[in-house]
Amino acid sequence: MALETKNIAKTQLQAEVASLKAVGYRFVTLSCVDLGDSFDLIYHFDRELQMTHLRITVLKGDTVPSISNIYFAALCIENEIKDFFGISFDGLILDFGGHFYLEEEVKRYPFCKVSVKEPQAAKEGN
Amino acid sequence: MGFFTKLLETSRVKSPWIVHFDCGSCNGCDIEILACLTPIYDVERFGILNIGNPKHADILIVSGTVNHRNAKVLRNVYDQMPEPRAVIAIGACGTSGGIFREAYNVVGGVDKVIPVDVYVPGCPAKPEAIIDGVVLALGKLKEQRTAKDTDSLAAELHQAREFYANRADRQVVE
Amino acid sequence: MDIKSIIFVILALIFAPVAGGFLAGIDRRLTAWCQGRFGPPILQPFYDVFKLLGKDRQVVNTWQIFCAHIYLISSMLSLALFAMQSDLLMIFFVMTIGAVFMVIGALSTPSPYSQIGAQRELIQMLTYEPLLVIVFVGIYFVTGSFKISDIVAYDRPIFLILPLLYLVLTFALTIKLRKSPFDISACHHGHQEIVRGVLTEYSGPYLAILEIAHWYDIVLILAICSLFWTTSAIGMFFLLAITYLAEIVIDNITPRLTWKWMLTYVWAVGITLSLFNMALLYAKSF
Amino acid sequence: MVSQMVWVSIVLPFLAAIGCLIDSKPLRSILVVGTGVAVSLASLLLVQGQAFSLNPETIFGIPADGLIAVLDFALLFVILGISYQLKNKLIAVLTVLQIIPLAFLELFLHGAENTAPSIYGDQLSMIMSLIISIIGSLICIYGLSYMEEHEHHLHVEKSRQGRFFFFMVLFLGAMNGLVFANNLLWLYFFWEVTTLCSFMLIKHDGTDIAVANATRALWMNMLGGVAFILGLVILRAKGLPLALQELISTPGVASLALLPVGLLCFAGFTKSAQVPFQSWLCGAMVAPTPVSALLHSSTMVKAGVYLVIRLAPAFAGTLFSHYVALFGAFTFLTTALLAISQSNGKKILAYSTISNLGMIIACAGINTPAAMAAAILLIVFHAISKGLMFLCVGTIEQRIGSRDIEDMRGLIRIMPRTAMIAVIGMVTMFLPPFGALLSKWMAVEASARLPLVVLMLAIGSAFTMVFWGRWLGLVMTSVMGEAQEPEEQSPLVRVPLVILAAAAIVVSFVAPGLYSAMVLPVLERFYSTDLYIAAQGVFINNIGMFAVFPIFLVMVLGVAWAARASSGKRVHQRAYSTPYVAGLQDPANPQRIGFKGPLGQWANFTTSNYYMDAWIGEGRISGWINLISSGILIILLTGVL
Amino acid sequence: MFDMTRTIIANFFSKAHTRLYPLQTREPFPNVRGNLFNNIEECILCGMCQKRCPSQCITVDKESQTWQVDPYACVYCGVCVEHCPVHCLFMESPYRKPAAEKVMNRLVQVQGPAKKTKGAAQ
Amino acid sequence: MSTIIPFGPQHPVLPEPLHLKITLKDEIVTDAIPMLGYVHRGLETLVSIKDLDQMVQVVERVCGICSCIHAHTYCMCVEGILGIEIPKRAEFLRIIWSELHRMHSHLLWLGLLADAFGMESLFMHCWRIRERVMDVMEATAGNRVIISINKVGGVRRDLSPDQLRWIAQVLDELERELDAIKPVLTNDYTVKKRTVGVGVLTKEQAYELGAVGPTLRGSGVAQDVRMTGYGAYKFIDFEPVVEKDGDSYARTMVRFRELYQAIDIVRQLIRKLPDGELSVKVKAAKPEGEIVCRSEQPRGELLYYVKGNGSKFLERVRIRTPTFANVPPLLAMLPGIEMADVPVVALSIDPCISCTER
Ligand code: NFV
Ligand code: SF4
Ligand code: SF4
Ligand code: SF4
Repeated sequence: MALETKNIAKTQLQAEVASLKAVGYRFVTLSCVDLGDSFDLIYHFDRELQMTHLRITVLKGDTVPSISNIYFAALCIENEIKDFFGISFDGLILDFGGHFYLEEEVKRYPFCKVSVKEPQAAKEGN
Repeated sequence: MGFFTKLLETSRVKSPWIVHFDCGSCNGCDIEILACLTPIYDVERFGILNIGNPKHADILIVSGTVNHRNAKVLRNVYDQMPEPRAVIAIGACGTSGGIFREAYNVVGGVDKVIPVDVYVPGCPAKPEAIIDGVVLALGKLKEQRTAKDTDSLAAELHQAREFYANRADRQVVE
Repeated sequence: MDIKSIIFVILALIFAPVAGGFLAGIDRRLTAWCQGRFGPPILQPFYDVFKLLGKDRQVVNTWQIFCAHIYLISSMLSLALFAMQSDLLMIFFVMTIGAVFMVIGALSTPSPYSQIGAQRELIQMLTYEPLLVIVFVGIYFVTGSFKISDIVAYDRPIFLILPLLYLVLTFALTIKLRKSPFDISACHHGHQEIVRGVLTEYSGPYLAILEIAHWYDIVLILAICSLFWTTSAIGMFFLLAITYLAEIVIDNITPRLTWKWMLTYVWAVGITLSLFNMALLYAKSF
Repeated sequence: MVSQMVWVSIVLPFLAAIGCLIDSKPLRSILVVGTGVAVSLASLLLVQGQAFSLNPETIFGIPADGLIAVLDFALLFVILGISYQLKNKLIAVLTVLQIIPLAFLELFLHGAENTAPSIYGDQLSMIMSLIISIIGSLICIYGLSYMEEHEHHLHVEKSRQGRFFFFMVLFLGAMNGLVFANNLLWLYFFWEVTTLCSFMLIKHDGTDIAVANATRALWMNMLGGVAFILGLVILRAKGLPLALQELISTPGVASLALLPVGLLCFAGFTKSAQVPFQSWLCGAMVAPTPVSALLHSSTMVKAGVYLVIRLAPAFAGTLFSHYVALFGAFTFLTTALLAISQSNGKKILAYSTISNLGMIIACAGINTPAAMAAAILLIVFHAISKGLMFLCVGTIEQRIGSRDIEDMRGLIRIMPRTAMIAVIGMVTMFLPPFGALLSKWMAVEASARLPLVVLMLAIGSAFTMVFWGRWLGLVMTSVMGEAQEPEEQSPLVRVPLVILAAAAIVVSFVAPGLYSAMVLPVLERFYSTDLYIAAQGVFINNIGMFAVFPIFLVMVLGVAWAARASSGKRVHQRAYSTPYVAGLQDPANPQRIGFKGPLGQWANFTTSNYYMDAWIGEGRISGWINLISSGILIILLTGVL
Repeated sequence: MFDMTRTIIANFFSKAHTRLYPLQTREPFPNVRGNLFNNIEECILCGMCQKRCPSQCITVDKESQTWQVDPYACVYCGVCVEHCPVHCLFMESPYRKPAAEKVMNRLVQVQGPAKKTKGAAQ
Repeated sequence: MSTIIPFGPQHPVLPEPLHLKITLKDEIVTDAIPMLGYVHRGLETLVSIKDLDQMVQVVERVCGICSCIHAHTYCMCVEGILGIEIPKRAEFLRIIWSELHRMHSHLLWLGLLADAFGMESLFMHCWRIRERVMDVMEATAGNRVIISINKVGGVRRDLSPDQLRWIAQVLDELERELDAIKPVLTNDYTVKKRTVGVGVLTKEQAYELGAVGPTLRGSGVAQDVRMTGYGAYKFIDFEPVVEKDGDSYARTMVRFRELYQAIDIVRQLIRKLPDGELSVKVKAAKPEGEIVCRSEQPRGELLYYVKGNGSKFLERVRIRTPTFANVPPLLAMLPGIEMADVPVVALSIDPCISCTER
């Protein structure tokens, strides 16, 4: 059974999300799947128990625009994904720098099957 | 054994104050520990109070798996308890890491970080089992030194710490 | 000071903590019954204190120890002064030494919990102190003296003349006993947003000292309550027993409230009640 | 003998003050210390004797009354000049309002010939003189080193200390004159001298805020001066003697002269900065600390309450008296409340001063022997402890660069000696068995028949406890085993501090003796019943008792026991534990106080007291306080008309 | 303000609800998932339980004929019991007692099923 | 001049390790920054070593309080991908246990709330009556807390008619006991003093910040995932419980009324319980595809995203728990309240950290 998602490009994200918000959707959450050399990011929205899903696919190492400026609620989940997958979000309101859940002892992105870069280098920017 | 020593021992056995630290438990064990305090099990019968402050407590009850972040807290909480003290690890998670042993952020059971006196198995441990565990720990409490022999304690702590420090480089499951 | 009053003082100093401990034990048992539990043994408070005395010392700084001792001394002193039947107001002021040092002890540690606890303790003191003074003034109005010897010699139960002031006194009693809804700065079981407030940083023997001092305090306040019925032992007993039971019930049926509420409510109610009682008194005397 | 001593205590400072103007440090030091020692000795010698009166006809060959009158005018014209300089019309008007009645009084009103002695000294005057001479001198001596530091701090090129000590020392003389003066015109002169000194010293640093606050102090005090002189005019017009003792012992004076007495009391209120005039005293805290200590806590403001206490027998039993009690109690209550909202140490001290003065005035209004005893004792104990506290705050400020009590957290670590002395100062301010509390106890028992007053006193004293208690506690905030920095103190600082601290304790201890020897004789002149008897260290009267010696004894033993239990020997370093921080302390460095918070950042503890600005901030309630107190004042004054 | 009074007064005058464990123990409910046992004589060492156990706490070793469970990692889910082909695994109502030492529950099969032999607990 | 106070991770009021760095001024919270991760185990990564049947046991242990519904939702996802229809009786039984979970969760929470504002007797009362529910669970499912009755394809245990009767009887008792404390919550001056007007979340805020469950319904939004009629809910009549005020009191009342609602739902389920199989056989399942399933937990809407890759190990299981969604509203509520109210407000969203962090 397939999930019906609307595939969009990374650049369209902000506009698309804003337009969803305008028609009364609320942000539910964001799921991320490691596809090997890229990530699938699926944004889930809900309006009166009807769901809509947006999907963007980004290459590893790419950054993604944050939607925490549109939905404050996206703040936690974006930080979480940053922890787990090492995806950087542009314009995150409150950035926990990859230590939302994880301590320094965890030296790689646990949810990636293959780490994005060398662990040391990957954590550098944070 | 003088009268006062005896009095002291009786008092220790009769008034174990506990502090409960939830160390990454799934709440299953937590609520069972709390259930012990409630009318049906009422551990206050044994003088047990959930005092919530390690500085006042005699027994540290730990539920849940240790992860990298709460390990430090667990350590700190334990450090702040004055002697004599005892540690009880509750549940599969507390004793060994339970079903989450292999998860990447899990260090393992409580004994990876601090010395554990009593292991209470179960998932979650039944309130009766927890009461049994506390009773078992009372024996420990009675015989434990009070401050005098800090050297062995220090060695013990050191060991545990070292062990924990080595865990830092633990491999993450692919 | 004759030999009789010296013996009386010594007896008071020895038996007050015993009585205080028993009261605390009974309190815990009855509370457990109110909650449908079995409850701890009556001697539990003594076990607790002995155990604490045998624990390792652990302090943040040495001032804490100093303050705990001063608290104990002043509680004992105020009880001794009471046993010597001296001035009520003076006893009250001596009691404040202890209370203030308790606060200082808590403030002397840099921990935010005990600091906040200390601030709240100050507010609690701020709440009950004027009330106690008013109660004493009320007693003075009736008996014409602040001296306990004169008050005891008064030939009618003061309770019948000043029932509302007695109510005001029980507010102070509740605060002093650290009972809901006024267990704001530190509560007995320590499930509080500020852990155990002023007691957070005390442990082991020093906590035991505070506990013993607290027992002295309880006994003293109950002794002050007993002044309201000095004509017969039975009357006094029932007054105290009912008061204590009422405290336990109140403790169990109310949540802890915030200090702002405490300050405004207790002052408003306390002052109104006392003024009302005073007005009644005036009305009667004319 | 007596007359020499009186001259030493009044005139010597005036002369020494002029010497201070010479810009030479050693000379100034000698002068200040010498004057201090001399006036202290003089006042001590005076205490040996009985009440006395003197009537000097001439001073240095000039007719005394005439000299005073001339000086009076001179002084007023100086102030007029100042008002011109400040371009302040209000002060000018107030000055003119004094010049005219004074001239009228001197030139046209010749009531009963003044036969009363101009100088009179009883035990009350002696107590005052003791306070002024000893505490005042100690503060001046402390000032010597303080001002060095102070000017160094401000980078003053040309030392202005000459001027500073001129007014400080001058002030000692003026105050001594004030308390020994019996002739009200003399008293008026000294009164105005203190006003001028105060103004000059507040604006000493010359900053804008200093000038503004000095101006405020000046006009408020001048307002009192106007009331004073008007009172004198009315007295003279009614044919009453212009002499203090004669006035209060005139039979039926309460009905005859309530208005002038009321006006004089009003002058006292302004000088003692009672609400609504509290703002000048708070503003005066911009002055260098010795000034605050000398003028605005221990001595000058006491002139106001001294006058009210002196006049108390004149209005005993009147409604006016009740209102004075109410007014004083109100000041006590509200300023104690305001003190809670402050974190500036000097401001707290200022408000606490006003509060205590309010208590004294309330006692004068209660007007029973117990209350009067409380008032006089409180003057003594307050002067000692408050002087001490000011000096401590000054010392602390020079070291840590702040007078905010929040910055004094853990002071015990940085300056253990001063902190300990400050602790003594605070403890003696509000805890039994020390004198200040003893007087408070007397006051409460004395006021027990006045419900409203006793209520205000009860609540006010609880407020007092709050702001002292927390200050006391946070000075001690520390953790065990932290490195203590050694503390250096110059002897010029240490000696006054230690003497005052010792005095605070010792004088409290001998309070029963002090009472019997010095206070009882004063009271016995006017009251015959309900007096406290102080026998075997226990104050006792028909409604209450206070066991000073027993409590002292037990507390001393207790403190010794507690100190032993908490001494470093008995508490091993191993017993140290970090404060409980929900398990987030730094185990590697337990001395580091804080916790590891969100984002993995270390957060140091900051804690602060509750100031409740939103509830009782100065800006919020001062208006109401002023309004209500003005109301009481107006009732008070219209009542006497 | 006094709405709780009725409840606590009622509690006060009725018997305490406390089960006085350990003085009195309640009969466990039937079918409660308590301690895990293996009837080792009947075990065919097929390893099904090991494969199915979500906590991976069973080790079956055909070589040394041992069946071992880590009772401190077992989550008492009963999955192994359900999947054992010969139903030699069973759970008994009493829970496992707390202990001061962690002891593995290691059973060695001396002889295969059908032949009655005793397993030795170590 | 402010006080910074660490709230948690070892804190007596919240049994769970949540850390808030709270900045106070005169006891008014001016700022609160959370720190999570004390319970984070990373169990979503366990999919790579536990097959899809074993994962049921793992997701149950996301949280002991709401374990049943976690397993239920997970099973719904896998069954959805595999296209399995499970027997109707199993659907009903799942919901019976789920609603029992809701009851015990709400009672537990109510007790904790009472403890947070210092009313020990109410805490004791709630936990005492909760034991009845626990007994039911132990007797019917074999364990008190983590009952493990779900499996992919159905349920593992049945309820006998005797047991059903007993449950009905327990529900009656429960209702009586709840009636006893009803006035305490609806009427009591002191309780209301602590909750009414504390931590107000307006309707707009709640909607916007993504609040779910009673937190959302307490603010007047009638959103309840059970309305979508998953599982056996399509056969049940119920209305979402809504309160308008958005303060702690409203949230308390939502949960309290949901207790009655849950009792009612279980009664309906027992009445309508059909006969039939307990499970369908799922043979060597190798799911492929993605799915999103939602369900209503005691704390609100739970979302599972499951992706299979054609092996018996799933590719990804992603759990969005209700508390996770309620954290931003909590952060929005904290500034401006009193320190003493922090535990009350924190508890009013019924935080469950182990769910949040998984
Ligand atoms: N948050 C959460 Fe749960 C619930 N209800 C759920 O998914 O409790 Ni631990
Ligand atoms: S042992 Fe089981 S119930 Fe206890 S915390 Fe771990 S998973 Fe939860
Ligand atoms: S499944 Fe049964 S028979 Fe097979 S190894 Fe396990 S216990 Fe033995
Ligand atoms: S009960 Fe569960 S966890 Fe325990 S051994 Fe069996 S399958 Fe494994």
